[in-house]
Amino acid sequence: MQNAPSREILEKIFRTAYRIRVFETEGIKLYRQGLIRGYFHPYLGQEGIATGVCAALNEGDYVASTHRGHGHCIAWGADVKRMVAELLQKETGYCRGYGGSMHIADIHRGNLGANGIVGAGTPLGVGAALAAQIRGSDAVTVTFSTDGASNNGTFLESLNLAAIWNLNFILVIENNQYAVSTRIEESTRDVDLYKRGTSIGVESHQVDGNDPLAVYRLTQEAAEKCRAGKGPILIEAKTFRHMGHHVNDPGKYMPEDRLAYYKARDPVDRARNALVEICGAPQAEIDAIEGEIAAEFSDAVEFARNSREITAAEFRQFVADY
Amino acid sequence: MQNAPSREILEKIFRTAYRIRVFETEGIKLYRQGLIRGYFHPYLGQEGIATGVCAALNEGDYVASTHRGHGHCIAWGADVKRMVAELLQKETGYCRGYGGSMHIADIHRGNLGANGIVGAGTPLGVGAALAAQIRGSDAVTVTFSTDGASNNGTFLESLNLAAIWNLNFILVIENNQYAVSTRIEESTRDVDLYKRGTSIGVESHQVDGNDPLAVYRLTQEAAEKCRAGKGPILIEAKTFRHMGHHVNDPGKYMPEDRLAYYKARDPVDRARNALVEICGAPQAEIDAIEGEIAAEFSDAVEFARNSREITAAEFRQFVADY
Amino acid sequence: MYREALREAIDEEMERNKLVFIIGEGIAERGGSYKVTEGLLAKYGSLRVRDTPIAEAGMIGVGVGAAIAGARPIVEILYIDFAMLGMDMIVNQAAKFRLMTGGDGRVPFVMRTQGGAGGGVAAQHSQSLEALFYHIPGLKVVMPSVPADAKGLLKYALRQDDPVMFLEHKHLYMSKGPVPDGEHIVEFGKGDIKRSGKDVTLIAWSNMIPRSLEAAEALAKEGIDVEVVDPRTLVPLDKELILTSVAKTNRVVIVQEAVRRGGVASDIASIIQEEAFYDLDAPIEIVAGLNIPIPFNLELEKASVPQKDDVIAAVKRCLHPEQFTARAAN
Amino acid sequence: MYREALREAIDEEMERNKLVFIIGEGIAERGGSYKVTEGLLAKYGSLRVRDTPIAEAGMIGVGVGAAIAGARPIVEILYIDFAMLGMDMIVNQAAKFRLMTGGDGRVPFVMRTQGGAGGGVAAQHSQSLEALFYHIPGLKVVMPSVPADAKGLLKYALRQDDPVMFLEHKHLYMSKGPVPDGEHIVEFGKGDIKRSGKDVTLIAWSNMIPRSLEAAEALAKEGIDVEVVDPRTLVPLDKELILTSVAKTNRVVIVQEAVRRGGVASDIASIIQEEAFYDLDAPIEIVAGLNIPIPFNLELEKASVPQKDDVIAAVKRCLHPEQFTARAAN
Ligand SMILES: Cc1ncc(C[n+]2csc(CCOP(=O)(O)OP(=O)(O)O)c2C)c(N)n1
Ligand SMILES: Cc1ncc(C[n+]2csc(CCOP(=O)(O)OP(=O)(O)O)c2C)c(N)n1
Ligand SMILES: [Mg+2]
Ligand SMILES: [Mg+2]
Repeated sequence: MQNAPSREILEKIFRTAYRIRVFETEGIKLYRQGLIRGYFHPYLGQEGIATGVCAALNEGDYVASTHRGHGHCIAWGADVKRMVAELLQKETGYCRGYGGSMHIADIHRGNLGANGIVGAGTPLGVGAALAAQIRGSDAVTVTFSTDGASNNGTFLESLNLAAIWNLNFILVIENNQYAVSTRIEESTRDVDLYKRGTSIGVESHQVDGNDPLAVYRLTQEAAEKCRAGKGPILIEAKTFRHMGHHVNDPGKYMPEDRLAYYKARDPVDRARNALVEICGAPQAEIDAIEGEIAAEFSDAVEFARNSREITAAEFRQFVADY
Repeated sequence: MQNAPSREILEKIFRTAYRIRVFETEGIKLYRQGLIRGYFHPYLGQEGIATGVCAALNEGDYVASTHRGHGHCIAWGADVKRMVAELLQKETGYCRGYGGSMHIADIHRGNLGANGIVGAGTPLGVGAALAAQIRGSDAVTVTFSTDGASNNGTFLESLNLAAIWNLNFILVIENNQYAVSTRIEESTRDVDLYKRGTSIGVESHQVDGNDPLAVYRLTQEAAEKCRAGKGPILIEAKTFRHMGHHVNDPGKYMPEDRLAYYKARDPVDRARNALVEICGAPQAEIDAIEGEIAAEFSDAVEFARNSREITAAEFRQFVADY
Repeated sequence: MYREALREAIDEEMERNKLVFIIGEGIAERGGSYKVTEGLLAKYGSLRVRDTPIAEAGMIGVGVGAAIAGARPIVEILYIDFAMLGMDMIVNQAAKFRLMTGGDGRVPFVMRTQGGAGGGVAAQHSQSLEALFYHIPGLKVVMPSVPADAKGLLKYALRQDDPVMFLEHKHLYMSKGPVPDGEHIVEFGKGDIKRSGKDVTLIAWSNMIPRSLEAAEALAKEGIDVEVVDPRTLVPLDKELILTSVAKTNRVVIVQEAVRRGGVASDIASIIQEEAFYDLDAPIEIVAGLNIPIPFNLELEKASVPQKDDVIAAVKRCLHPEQFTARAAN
Repeated sequence: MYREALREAIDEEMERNKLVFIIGEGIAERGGSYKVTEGLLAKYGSLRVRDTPIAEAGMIGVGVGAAIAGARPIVEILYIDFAMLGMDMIVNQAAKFRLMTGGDGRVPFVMRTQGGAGGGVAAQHSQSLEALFYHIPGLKVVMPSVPADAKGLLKYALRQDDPVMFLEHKHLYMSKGPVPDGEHIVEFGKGDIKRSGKDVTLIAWSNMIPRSLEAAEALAKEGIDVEVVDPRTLVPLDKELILTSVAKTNRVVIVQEAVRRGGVASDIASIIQEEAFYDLDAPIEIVAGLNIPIPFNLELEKASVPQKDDVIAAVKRCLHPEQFTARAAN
């Protein structure tokens, strides 16, 4: 394998991927228990992308995300406690319970947030890149986007703005080949979405989204190019969901053989294997990491459960300002 | 020259191009006299495109146009009388004076109209193509669009819909290389706009928009392909305005050498030359045609001047329905 | 059920007129997120029932174009919030085409969508935005509250020639009520008295109708007789029905789920005070959503939109304004 | 001049804060269609003054994103009509971000645009759409009527942290009036009495202010003393100023250029009748645009929006309602 990342990076990648896996798997249970309301779009199966991308970014960079945003949020280093608290609509949550799953943001740390509007993260991300340019900063902004969003006008308009202004912007299209139940083949004649970037003069790549290391390397290169003034860059990462669109979607329309194909290329397994194979991490160490992350999630649930909700008085004060 | 069009077609092309030339040249005079209000975006210099395209279409087909719509309207066979009357806000105008230059339409004959919103003609045209498909008709719809509109979300969204639904739709991008005073190079990294069609699986071509015969041939082929179920098709026609963006724009930002270059390739001259050179039309015949068209315009002005405006009572009735 | 009534209307009109077709996200094989279009693909095929990519501006625009060219499209937008992506096509194209063509061009376009808060879907999936369409001349705005109206109004929508914003409510799809079989048409501009009463005129629409009826029943037990008027279509608005009721009761409460500021309730109030000023014995009470985006937290969400008790309190205030306003007592 | 006042505000704020920047179509070298940004490119360079392609959704969205990330963008949209293309970014992103983040996220975003009818630019270039923004919680809506307010409000807009719809009027750019040099700030939510009077409270904004003042002068000659109240910002609205004036005059005329149905005038009327019902001696008169898109024909265009005589007539009606309403006479 060409220039493997450092052990530190590999461990970070595995930890992040696994943390997302646990968050989603356990989060779904909380949802099924009725503790979480509204929409919950699991990131299961796509962990490799957020994980690889964020590992390649620096502090001071920005990310913008989608309705399927837990993974990006975690990979960007969010506090799982505050995430769970948000899902449980508690005052300690990232949005104090005002936002929920589709709106978790951490603006103080450069996470512009999940978004309930498909495609909206792209202009917002380009805007953050523009703000960086105005400030004279070399910060890079990544927008995580989707195959569905690539058919939306915001894709063309905002990527084109990033291009003519040479912004430090990376558009990561997570092509999981479905928009709810609609297959990508029904939504476009050319499923290779990166070509749309090329057509407007944007350097564009395709990568196996289930390979966190490949994603990491490509993003690292892209970020370097951006900081050297050669942005924006588009990365199409092919992937597949492990389940339906949201928790309540059985996803029966997903062919079993394709699901099996992608599950055999599970990004969390790959991250774990990399740590084992490249760095020779012993099983005990893997177990320890996994145990630690599982405990972290339990603690987060405990924390969230013990947190309070916004009071009527606090709410009235909030409203008064509108 | 490969398979020259018939004499009939060549004459039609010249007549149309010349009719547009007269309409715009004389129309500008009326505008300067204060007879026409609002916006007037001349089509001067771009006549080859509307002319070539419309000559290749059939009755029952549809066209949708832009803010620079007089040329399309005339090429589609509009009654110049009713066009002038519209510009003079008279009741005999195509829109009874309610629309004006930017909104002339002739829905009964398949002209969906000019449009004041850059980019809006594309979804509307795709919609007409969809309606034809629903009806089981093989009618083709052409949307005349612009370089400016190609950076707008409607471009991607609606051309993509036309593509996945295999609609009989032709998108003609009149790339005159400016959006008001903004050069195309400032608006995109890749000035070859046809590539955007290719990137979403749409057969896409580039053509010299100042060559009405080339435009005619390409459109004819495109329309045939559409009727054979191979649509949509994108045609990028490169061209250049002969003056500023609208009548009151001196257009000083347009470099003189480029203007000279394009004026030396004047589409009306080319249409005239084709008639002379290919069909051997004598000068007297050319003069007769030109005289006839000039007279037609004078008659139209006369007609419009003698027409009345909508009355207050008619207006009240119109309003009552809203 | 409301959603079945809608399906019946679409089904019958597609049967009746081959130019009626429907597009939207996941409406074909999946039958739509609210199951309104279930079975239509099997019956009418993929030419007339088709899924779209996530391209609201495009699908609305294409629908408008198809309508201009003489077809009768129904475009389903999953959430009214997403209609914001297609506002240009609604406001600048669909609504204006008729006037801009001097009356020649017509746009028999129906956009079906749903709004309203509930269930913690948060700020971008909970809005009640009818006021935006209400303000744009050229659009019809339809907001059925019961299954029979849903059917009758949708059938009518599919037979007339102006663009229609057909606004459903996410909480009504499973609501029950009688639905006449077959040819049941409800014309636009004809309101309906959902409960007659003599003390107060309560005007509401969409999901605020069942809520207001509950409030009215509770009030009836206290001897307060509320007349619940459902305009059913906001544009055109059945002013006559409203003014007749006001002339009888002399007191008005308007209940809307949308935020208070700049809502349709304000406009109806302005009309009543303009045309029936001397009929009013008390200020018109408006019960409406708070002037904020809808929060995720369920308690806050509930606090953000009118509840039964808010309606009850408003009715009482307007029956006894002197208890609430010093000036009224003088 | 109004446009110079706007330029001064932008210039001073760009000078003051390096994070202020401006984007729009033809605003750099060309200085904008209304010459508001002339000279700014030369002074501040192409990093902070830049042209955009024709991509309203994109430029608004990018502006919102930049604001979220801490910059202070001004996005100029040529015509308010075109803002419809960016409604999602305005309604679902800019307006909601603060609430959705529980208060942490702020959006110091200013969208400058212009509306209004006149000159035959027809239905898609003549709208007055403030009501659409007015109805969306989280947006501030600013509509300066005179140069001094234009400057002071724009400077204030560029120093606060919520998204601002800064709505100019195409007919005001060349209008004259004194403009204080340098640090002149007009806070949001503070209305201004443009003419004081005792007989009738006339509320208007933007281009309806000069027109209403003309009407007021004409009425003064007939001995009718009109108080002209300019809220200057519609959100936040200076209710206190309005209610104080109403308490004095007991009669209200509201003049808006926007169409009557669902306009801001209706909302202000609903507030007045709710909070000052017992102060009113006559129905509130609303003078507004007709409920139609603006026609191209100049005569029809004129007939579609309020003219001086319409304002005069309304003031008289509200002074003598008994002459117009049978009921008022009883
Ligand atoms: C503008 C918009 N249209 C529709 C929706 C409803 N919706 C939510 S997720 C989704 C599918 C998204 O598919 P894709 O963009 O590929 O992302 P994925 O769910 O596959 O991650 C849809 C249609 C939305 N949220 N926003
Ligand atoms: C959506 C929208 N934005 C802006 C404008 C204002 N405008 C009118 S024409 C024009 C330039 C158009 O350039 P292009 O699209 O290339 O067409 P051309 O004028 O070159 O024919 C602009 C910016 C508009 N009419 N619509
Ligand atoms: Mg997807
Ligand atoms: Mg151009």
